[in-house]
Amino acid sequence: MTRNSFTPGVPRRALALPLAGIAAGALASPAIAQGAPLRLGLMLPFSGTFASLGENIAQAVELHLNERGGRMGGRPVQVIRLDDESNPANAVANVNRLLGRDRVEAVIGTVHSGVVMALVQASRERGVPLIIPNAGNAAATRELCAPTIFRTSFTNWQPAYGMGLALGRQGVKRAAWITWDYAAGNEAGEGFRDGLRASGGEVVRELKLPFPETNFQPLLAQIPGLNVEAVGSFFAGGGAVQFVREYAAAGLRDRVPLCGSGFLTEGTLAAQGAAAEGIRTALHYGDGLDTPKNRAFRSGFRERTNRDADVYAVQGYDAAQLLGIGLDATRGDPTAEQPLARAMRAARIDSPRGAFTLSPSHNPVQTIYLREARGGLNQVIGVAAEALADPGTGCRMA
Amino acid sequence: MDFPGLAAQLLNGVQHGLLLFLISSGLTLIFGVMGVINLAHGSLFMLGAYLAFVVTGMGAPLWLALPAAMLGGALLGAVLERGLFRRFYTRDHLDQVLLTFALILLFEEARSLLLGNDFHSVPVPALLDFSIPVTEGFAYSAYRFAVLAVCILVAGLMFLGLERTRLGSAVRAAAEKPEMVQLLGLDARRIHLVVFALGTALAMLAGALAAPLLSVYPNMGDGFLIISFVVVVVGGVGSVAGAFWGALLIGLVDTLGKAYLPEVAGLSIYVLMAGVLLWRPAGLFARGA
Amino acid sequence: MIVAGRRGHLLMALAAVAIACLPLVASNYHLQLASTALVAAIFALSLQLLVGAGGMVSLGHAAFFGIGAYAVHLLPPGLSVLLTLPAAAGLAGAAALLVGAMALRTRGFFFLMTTLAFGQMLFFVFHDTPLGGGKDGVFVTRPALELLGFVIDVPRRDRPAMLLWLNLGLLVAVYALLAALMGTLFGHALRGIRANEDRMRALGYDTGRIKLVAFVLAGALAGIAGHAQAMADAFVNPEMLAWHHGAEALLMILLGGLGALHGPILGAFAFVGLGEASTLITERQRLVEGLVILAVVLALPRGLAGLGR
Amino acid sequence: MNALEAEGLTRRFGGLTAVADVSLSLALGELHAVIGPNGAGKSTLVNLLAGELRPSAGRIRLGAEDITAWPVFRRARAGIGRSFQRTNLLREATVFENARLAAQAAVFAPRRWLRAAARDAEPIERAGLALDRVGLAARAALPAGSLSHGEMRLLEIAMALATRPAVLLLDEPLAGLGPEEGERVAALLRGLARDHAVLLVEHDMDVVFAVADVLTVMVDGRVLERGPPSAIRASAAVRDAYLGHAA
Repeated sequence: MTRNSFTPGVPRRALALPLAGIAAGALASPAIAQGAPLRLGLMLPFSGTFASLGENIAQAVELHLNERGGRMGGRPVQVIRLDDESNPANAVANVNRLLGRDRVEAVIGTVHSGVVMALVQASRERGVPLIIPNAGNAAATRELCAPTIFRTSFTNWQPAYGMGLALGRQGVKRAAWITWDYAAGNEAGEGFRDGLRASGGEVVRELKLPFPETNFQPLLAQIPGLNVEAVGSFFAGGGAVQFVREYAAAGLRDRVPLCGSGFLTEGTLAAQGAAAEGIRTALHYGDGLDTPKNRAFRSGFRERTNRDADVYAVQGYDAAQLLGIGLDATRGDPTAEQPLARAMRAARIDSPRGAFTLSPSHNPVQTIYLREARGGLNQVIGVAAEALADPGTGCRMA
Repeated sequence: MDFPGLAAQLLNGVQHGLLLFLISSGLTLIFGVMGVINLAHGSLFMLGAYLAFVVTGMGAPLWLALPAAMLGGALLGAVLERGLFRRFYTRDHLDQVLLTFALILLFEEARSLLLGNDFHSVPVPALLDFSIPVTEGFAYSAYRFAVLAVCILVAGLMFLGLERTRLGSAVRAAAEKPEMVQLLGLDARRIHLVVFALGTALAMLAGALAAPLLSVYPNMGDGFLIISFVVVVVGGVGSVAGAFWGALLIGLVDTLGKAYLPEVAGLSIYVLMAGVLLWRPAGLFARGA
Repeated sequence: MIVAGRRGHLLMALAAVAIACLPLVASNYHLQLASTALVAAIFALSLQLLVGAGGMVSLGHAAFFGIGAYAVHLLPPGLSVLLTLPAAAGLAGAAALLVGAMALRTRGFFFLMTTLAFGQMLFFVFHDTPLGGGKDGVFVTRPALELLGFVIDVPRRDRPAMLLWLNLGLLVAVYALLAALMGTLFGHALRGIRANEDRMRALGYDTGRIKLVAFVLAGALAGIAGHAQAMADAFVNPEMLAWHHGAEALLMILLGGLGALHGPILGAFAFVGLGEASTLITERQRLVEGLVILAVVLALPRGLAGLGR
Repeated sequence: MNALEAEGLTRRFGGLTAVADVSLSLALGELHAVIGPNGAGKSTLVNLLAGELRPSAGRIRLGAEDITAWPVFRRARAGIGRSFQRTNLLREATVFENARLAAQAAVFAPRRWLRAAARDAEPIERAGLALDRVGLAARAALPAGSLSHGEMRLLEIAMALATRPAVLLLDEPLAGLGPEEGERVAALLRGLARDHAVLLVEHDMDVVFAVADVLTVMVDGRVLERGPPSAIRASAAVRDAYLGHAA
């Protein structure tokens, strides 16, 4: 592993400059005196397209903090919010701000998979514990995995794998896959293909358009000629709204059923209206999960925010739970890398989605539910995949 | 390549191209007459789309949003011309670029303050909320046909207006040879005002028309701004006819590229532009080239 | 375009010494901030060669910055900076040669539109094709800091100081290069083209070739700035190529004053400083940026450098 | 040998023929004036010779070389200097800088691009000589934009001179000048013709007849008459077509 080195893998005479005395010790290890507040950074989008996701995650983190009396590992927790606007162009600068200027000791963040890369890098280089409460790009828990990086959400691969698996079990042999041509869409496509193949089907065609374009017509017009029994897809947010409506308007909905990763219908059902009715999706959360933990969480969240909890809130809540477990084990010391990682890796999170553990690459091993859009809800109608782990390909923990 | 599929793709390409024409015709006229490039032209498209979102959100039908976008656009264009652009015709290019860049930022910020940053869909008018089968197994929404019709109507009216009216021929003369305005003793200030208002109105109309097709979302104008530049470069600056044929060409190349050569689709229009620059740097349809 | 006289150069040398001494007093965070400004200054200077000296307002310049940064990703990891830096400049320069050969067939605003479109094309190449590693960007391994066979290895906490000095050195070198260039026959010809291209052609200058050489050089220098950015962040992403990034460099030029070679350096520091200060007041960065531009183009057309006159 | 020779030059703009089948030769030491009413095609002819326009038909030779297809800058480098009908200067630069840029053009080969301009003595000297010759040496340090109209016309000529041309194309150098300044330029023209081949397009008939060795009269793009001033003055056709309504 090459982190903490300015000159990775160059086997020459090394010349260490005696800079230590010159540079002001801005990042000297924090005083962990019992009682000094722990500075917890929440780097999330509080403005921009994903602002509502960021707000729900932050509220859920604070909800759990309140449940714990505002302390983790015996130290009071001071939450520092930083708005990353989901803007990857400013990601590095924002991370520097949070770690350099605000001197946070642990970070929960973020939603956008590009912005999270800067956090992943900072965590790898500086050893700051990072818990990812949404961004699902596989790399963070595959080739870029690190002892200090954890995720409480999903990899893009996971829900799509569940969807593919469920589709094959229904007897679908030929399916098409349609998505934006970017990492998330392609990782989901991989999952869909793997899942479908595992249950005896095949993806015969992948249709892609550049992110974030919404001119779906050139792709939709090809579907009738493909002779497929189902179409799987990965779209999110506004693109998902537009896509589902155009799919119906093109007269395809009744001929070739549409399904996909859960984000196709997550938080978008009201806008999609009748066009979404009956669409099946797979995700690690859904409406109508009747467990005591979920009921308690939802009522607590509602009380705090006057809104209904969603999958993002669940992910944020679990991120706080996971960090709490780790800090309790190190008595509030976020720099104790090894014990912290051991405790979090071994944790069993009692999540509103159902209990889950973490895989060796620090990603949830979780149930993927099969849901159907009915009357504005993503009703859970069964289990698509039980205790599904991301393959974690390429992860070598240092 | 199956033929019915191709028919649907051609329809898509023409519809996409006509929408591009509405945006780029204003851009090319403003550039031709005043010599100013308005980088905020894409943001005006975005404003038109959000206007449609607001109008339909209040329960009014979409067809009310179209004249509202035209009128609002003309008014906004007039205000911008009088208040800002007029002072910048003789300024350095750099100043003009940054002025219009600032407008992009401010329009986006105003949109964010007033309407938030969410992606919103805009309903298709109830009257047109059905689909017409165009090929076996593929239907085309009636609204898309309506957009086609409106674009053709507007393009026709524009050509008529430019060819048949006094003001139109003055604008045409000004776009092809700006010094003609003075030679012919025309009122340059009035022509500038009219052209700017018209260009803005067209961009906002395009936005309102496109809103049900694209949904509305932040920065939606950016992509359209750049593709309009490509249209103008390919078609030839200052020529409305050039913008028309250029837009159709780009619309078709873009759509067919996405359908049949998806790996390189993102680059196809730029390759086309590079070819035009090598072959006819003044644009394919420029006069006297 | 004015190149500062002896007193101006003395002032700038003093400023450079002051920046070099920053690690004695400033926190690592502020060192990183200063580094950001230095890299921005190199980028804006490279654009000044086109805008201020040659009169070519390009909106696609960020593409060359991005290519310089992505060079670090495209090259095999672990190479010496003495290899990667020239390679970054070379790649960016080669891209500029291709774009310039097309775009320089046009002039004025036509040129501006064409550079914007080609810049956006390069943006798409890195955003949407496997070459760039995706829209989310990729991590890169920092090139080895190797001089005269010695590998300079600094502990992580001293890295900001090291990078600050490195970027300062680059900026000084780029500035000196351009200042010297402005005094050559080539520099004179370039300035003549900005003032009156037709006349220059009638005098016997091959203006197309001169502009192309300037375009390639500016592209290569932007590539150096991009390389410096990649070196600092160990991370590259397609937004580095986005035209908004290029427009920000234009803003730095305008802020600093179009007329002087040192203007973009002032402008870059003002831009980064304003950006940092405004985060303390408001989350709405775009509002601040937009209003600053409006204020400058309406009230300060000569930039900050014009304030003193 | 003729320095510059044009054969059957024709230039059409759409349906309009601005220059029709014009042949013409300039010799070193000779001042060749082209006159004719407005719209006769004189400026188009200059632009064809300088390379700003491509001929629709015809050939142009400089010495022994066919330069018909050469771009403007290549002709300028080969020895064709010109002044413009509408003053065309680098207005923000000083008078001296204008002249020096012109002088540098002659030595501007790629291998000398990186030469420090301040150390290149030859162009500096030549710029000074050119300014001397037109009488602007005292104005050298002023911005070109601050000169009087007459001085700008002189600077135009100085710039053309500084490129060390064999052929000078002067497009209405007296336009807009008062009688006194006109006299100064006329004297200059006579001197220039001694060591250059000069083509002069000019409206001021008194000056033209005083300085020209050969006159070509153009009407509607065609050559109507050619000869020494005395012959032109005597030509009935010229009087009818041109001098008649000019007088």
